Amino acid sequence: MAINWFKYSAPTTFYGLAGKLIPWFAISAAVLCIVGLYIGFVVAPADAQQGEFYRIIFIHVPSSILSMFLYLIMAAYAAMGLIFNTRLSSMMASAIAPTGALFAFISLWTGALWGKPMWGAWWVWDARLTSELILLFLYLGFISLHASIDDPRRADRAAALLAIVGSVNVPIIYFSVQWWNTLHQGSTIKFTGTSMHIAMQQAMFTMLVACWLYAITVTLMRVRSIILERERHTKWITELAEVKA
Amino acid sequence: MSLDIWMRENPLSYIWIGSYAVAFLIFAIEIAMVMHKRKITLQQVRLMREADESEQE
Amino acid sequence: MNKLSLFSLLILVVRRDLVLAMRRRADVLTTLIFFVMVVSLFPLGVGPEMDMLRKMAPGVLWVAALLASMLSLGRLFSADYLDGTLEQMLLAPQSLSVLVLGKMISHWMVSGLPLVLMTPVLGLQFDMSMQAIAVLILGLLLGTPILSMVGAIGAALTLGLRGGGVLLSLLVLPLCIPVLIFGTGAVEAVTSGLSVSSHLSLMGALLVLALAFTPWVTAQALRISME
Amino acid sequence: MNKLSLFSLLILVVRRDLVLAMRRRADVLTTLIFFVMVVSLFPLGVGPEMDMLRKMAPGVLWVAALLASMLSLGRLFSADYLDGTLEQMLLAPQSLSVLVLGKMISHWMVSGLPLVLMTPVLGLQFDMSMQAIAVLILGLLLGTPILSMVGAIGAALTLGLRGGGVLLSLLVLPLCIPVLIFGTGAVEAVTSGLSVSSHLSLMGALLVLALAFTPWVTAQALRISME
Amino acid sequence: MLEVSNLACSRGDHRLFSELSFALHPGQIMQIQGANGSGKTSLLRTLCGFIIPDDGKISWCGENVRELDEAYFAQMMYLGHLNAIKDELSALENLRISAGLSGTELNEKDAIAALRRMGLRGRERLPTKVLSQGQRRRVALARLLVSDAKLWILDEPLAALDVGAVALIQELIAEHLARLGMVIFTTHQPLHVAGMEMRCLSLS
Amino acid sequence: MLEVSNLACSRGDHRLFSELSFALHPGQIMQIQGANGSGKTSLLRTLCGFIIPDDGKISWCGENVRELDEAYFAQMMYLGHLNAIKDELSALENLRISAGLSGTELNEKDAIAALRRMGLRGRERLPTKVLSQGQRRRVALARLLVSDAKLWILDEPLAALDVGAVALIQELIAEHLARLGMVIFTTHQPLHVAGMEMRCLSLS
Ligand code: HEM
Ligand SMILES: Nc1ncnc2c1ncn2[C@@H]1O[C@H](COP(=O)(O)OP(=O)(O)OP(=O)(O)O)[C@@H](O)[C@H]1O
Ligand SMILES: Nc1ncnc2c1ncn2[C@@H]1O[C@H](COP(=O)(O)OP(=O)(O)OP(=O)(O)O)[C@@H](O)[C@H]1O
Ligand SMILES: [Mg+2]
Ligand SMILES: [Mg+2]
Repeated sequence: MAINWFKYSAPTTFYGLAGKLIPWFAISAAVLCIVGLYIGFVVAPADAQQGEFYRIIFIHVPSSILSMFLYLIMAAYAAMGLIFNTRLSSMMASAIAPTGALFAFISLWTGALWGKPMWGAWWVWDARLTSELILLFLYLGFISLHASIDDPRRADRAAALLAIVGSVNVPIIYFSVQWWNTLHQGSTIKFTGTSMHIAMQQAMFTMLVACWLYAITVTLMRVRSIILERERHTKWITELAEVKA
Repeated sequence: MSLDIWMRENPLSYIWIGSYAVAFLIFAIEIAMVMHKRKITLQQVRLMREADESEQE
Repeated sequence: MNKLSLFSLLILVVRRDLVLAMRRRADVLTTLIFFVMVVSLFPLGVGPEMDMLRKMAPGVLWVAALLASMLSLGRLFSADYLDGTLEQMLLAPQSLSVLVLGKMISHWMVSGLPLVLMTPVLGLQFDMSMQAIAVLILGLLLGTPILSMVGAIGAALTLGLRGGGVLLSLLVLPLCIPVLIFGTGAVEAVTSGLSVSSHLSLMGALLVLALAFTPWVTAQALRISME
Repeated sequence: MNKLSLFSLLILVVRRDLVLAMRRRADVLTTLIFFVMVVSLFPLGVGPEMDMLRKMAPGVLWVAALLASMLSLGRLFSADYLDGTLEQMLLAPQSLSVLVLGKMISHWMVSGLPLVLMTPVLGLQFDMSMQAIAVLILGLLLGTPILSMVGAIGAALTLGLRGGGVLLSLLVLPLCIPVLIFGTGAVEAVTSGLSVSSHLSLMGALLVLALAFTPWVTAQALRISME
Repeated sequence: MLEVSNLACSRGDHRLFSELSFALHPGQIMQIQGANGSGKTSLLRTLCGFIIPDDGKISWCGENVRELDEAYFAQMMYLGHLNAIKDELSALENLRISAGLSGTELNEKDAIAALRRMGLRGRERLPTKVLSQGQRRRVALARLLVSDAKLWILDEPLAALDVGAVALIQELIAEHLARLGMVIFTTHQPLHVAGMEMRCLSLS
Repeated sequence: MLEVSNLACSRGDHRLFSELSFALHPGQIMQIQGANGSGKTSLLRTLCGFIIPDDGKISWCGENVRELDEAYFAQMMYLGHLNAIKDELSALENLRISAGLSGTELNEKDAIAALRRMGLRGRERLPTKVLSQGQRRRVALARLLVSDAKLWILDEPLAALDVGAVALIQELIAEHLARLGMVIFTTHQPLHVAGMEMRCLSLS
């Protein structure tokens, strides 16, 4: 019975809890975002070398960081789902994946826009950019595999195995790409924010937190839909207020 | 080429439109998709419930 | 029960294949992502020097498009073959060529068109000029349907053979070389300031030829394969 | 009726797969010919300048090898899956990992090894130096088994899915990028007079890692896919 | 109507049958019998034109079927070992599309009625992938209900069907014969059609 | 020996069966009955461990099969819808290799004897690709002759077999039961085993 409780009621309680938490996360994300953008665009001064262009940093860096962390979190949830057979963890993993992929995409997009004025090219095959691109591919692989399998349980387990293999590979990929690039050319592309202005740091940090909160909000919203969909046969779902309405 | 010139002259607009507008558009689309998904799922669940009820009768 | 006209039969087949593709959206995406990925592998293998990459770009993009449509060709008839639908199609009381043409069209819409739409972004990754990208896209627009149609012949011939995928590429790639040459030639012409119209009109002629003959040839190939 | 030891089981599986491959000699050849053909397409797409071709050569050869083994991976388990043999393998009273390892080994012998043997000829086509060719071959010898083994995981995960081939590449290619980088890196090191031992020893380490873990992971993936 | 004269067919090195002649007239039914491997499937596929016979002639209304081609196809229907249904489509979509491919437009109501008659009530809109072996066979057999072909060629139509479904198929065949249709089939299970003389052709 | 208690299984959204309990002892045979789609195949695949049940326990000699794993596999044999034979290999090679995979070495003489008993005399060395539907099924069933598994799990073993082959299978099953083996199977055709009480489990 104890196992049953663990297995079946975790999504039950989580569904309600998530519903209550979502507005709070959403509001704080919005507020922090406005504050961060205000500091970034109004308070922080222009950079000595890059002029105004550096202001892309406030969205670029948070999304880069998030795309990487979200992969790890996704893989961890997926592994939990695979090993302990907890359904909620697998659902969380598949809820995180699209958000992670979108952040990777934003990072690539903003980076490309930044590259144009800085390097005169939309894209260079720099180690960091390349590994971000590969990260996007890994996300897409996870999502595609999950989408191509119809049986949700098999999909969860297969995608989880892929995510684990991927996360073992991520460090290998990261170092190999870095090494690949430096072997060819010197560090023509090095941006070091050595003496960052304090307001810049504040803005970036605020935006980072805002992005975290946004990611949490969206993930929770998505996971609620997934719970609804997968558990639609259970009794508790049919007794939910929003279903009865 | 004209993009280059425009970019140099209006760096702030370039940043706003290029990065932030796109990023927020993506966020908005993602939120819209998630809400749409929830609506559809709820609809399906309701349909299923009604089907079950009519079966029992 | 009304009889169907040839045209509405064509529409039926195209619609059916598109619906099937939509049910399996992953298929469509994977071809596209394969394309993107193969293109991105080259810089990793060759090195990041922009000059060299820019020169390679049209070749790499065309070869990748060729490979991507080749791979997706394996699916053109094989699913229908395995579940017996193809048998039924051969027994259909209408022209088999029309059914085949329908399948070719939907195959192109699902696997060729997305590649064309993706090309500008990849072109930028290789630092190509806007003009070159435009010509590349035009070339791909004319060329990818040819790949789908010529490939269909190969797909029909290799039906049901194990290892069909590779065998298919083997049969079809040589036939597609002219397309590759004209396509990359057009881009090179524009980057060196020459006129591209001759390359593109040759490609157009190839397209018309393919439209006229490949459906019938493929239908014959299918009859042979089903014996 | 004697019980079989683990080692003789491994031999049995390898022998079986090799016999099957020999009965279907076309399969072996087609992988190889695909490799040759992709490599030969590049000069057509990129143009005939020898300097550039020489520089591109290791990258092109490696990418082509990657693609060729990726394509042949689709066949690794799919035939056994479709005819029900895989079901019986999962019910075998021995370690599934051993069976899987056997299949990986024979896959490499059938699809990896021929590529390696073919490389010198293609290297000469691109005017590579003897030294560079030697390093390229060494790299491929170490690298292609890794591709077979890592690819087997993807093959197991995509088992029975439609459009498996392209999906498989999507899953596996990113994971194989380090192999590509070290392999081409070694050749470039030798052409610029640096030592290659670090690249090759890293690749050796990857091979050992793959040997240790992938059979087990693949076995798990197969169990998941057969549910 | 369907006349076969002096037919000979071999697979590989092996002569399956030769000098086979028979005629099938409207309202008649014929069962092909024979042990495993005696060539039943090969005979049916020859009648469909998939296999080119070594010798002999198959004619439909007096004309050779190889010349008639599409006119012959319009009047016959073949159901083989394979079900010819798409896993991703629902039973309903499958039925409508396969009717379309054989040249007739089928509206949704008729299609649903046919599926219900085959015992698939409630599963019309499920993807056929999730159906069991027997249910998928029923979807394939539903095509018999919506086609106006005169000649039915059925290869082991009863495989995987339960008792209820077998009775249904017998009923369908009886109706078809009453409409002056023709049926030629193979099966290893007994099949009885009420009030009809069953002709048997034994291959050995 | 094989005990099933409170088993519940669902495919997709659909609960196939629940609270299913039975035990099978040496020398016993059980037929799973049920209409198309009632879950017979799913039950057999659950017994093999391919499908993880929603609830309940399957035990062999008192121990849960999920823990026994390979020790359980060594004592059982499953024959499903698919024949598990390779088109390119001959019947003989197929049989020897599948015996090898299930852990026993089979010499050529025994293998040929088994195939002959299955009525494949003269076809032992042909690639199975050229065999008919029923002949391929016979090659698959030949494995029953060369295995020493105690528990046979057979999913529609009679499909595509002619009368002679059905009689042979009945004989094989009778012999197996006499050796104190166990059999659990599904079929839509009648199967009679001489002098044995046939237990039936009906799914609905
Ligand atoms: C498409 C192009 C780009 C991509 C994919 C990309 C990717 C990334 C990634 C993944 C990070 C996080 C790295 C880490 O935390 O260690 C990052 C950080 C950063 N990127 Fe980019 N980037 C791109 C273009 C640019 C450009 C053009 C610049 C400026 C010239 C730039 C400046 C930075 C800075 C300043 C950071 C933060 C530094 C740090 O925290 O270490 N990026 N980028
Ligand atoms: N993966 C799946 N997803 C959803 N439903 C499924 C799945 N697999 C099977 N089913 C459903 O489960 C039911 C039982 O299928 P099963 O194959 O066990 O039936 P069966 O008793 O063997 O029938 P038959 O006699 O026709 O072979 C069917 O109604 C089928 O529609
Ligand atoms: N391509 C082929 N090459 C060689 N021999 C073949 C080929 N196809 C079939 N055969 C042989 O032809 C014979 C007849 O096969 P067919 O499938 O027609 O038998 P069947 O009567 O339908 O048997 P079943 O009842 O088992 O389905 C078999 O003995 C088979 O071995
Ligand atoms: Mg037959
Ligand atoms: Mg069944």
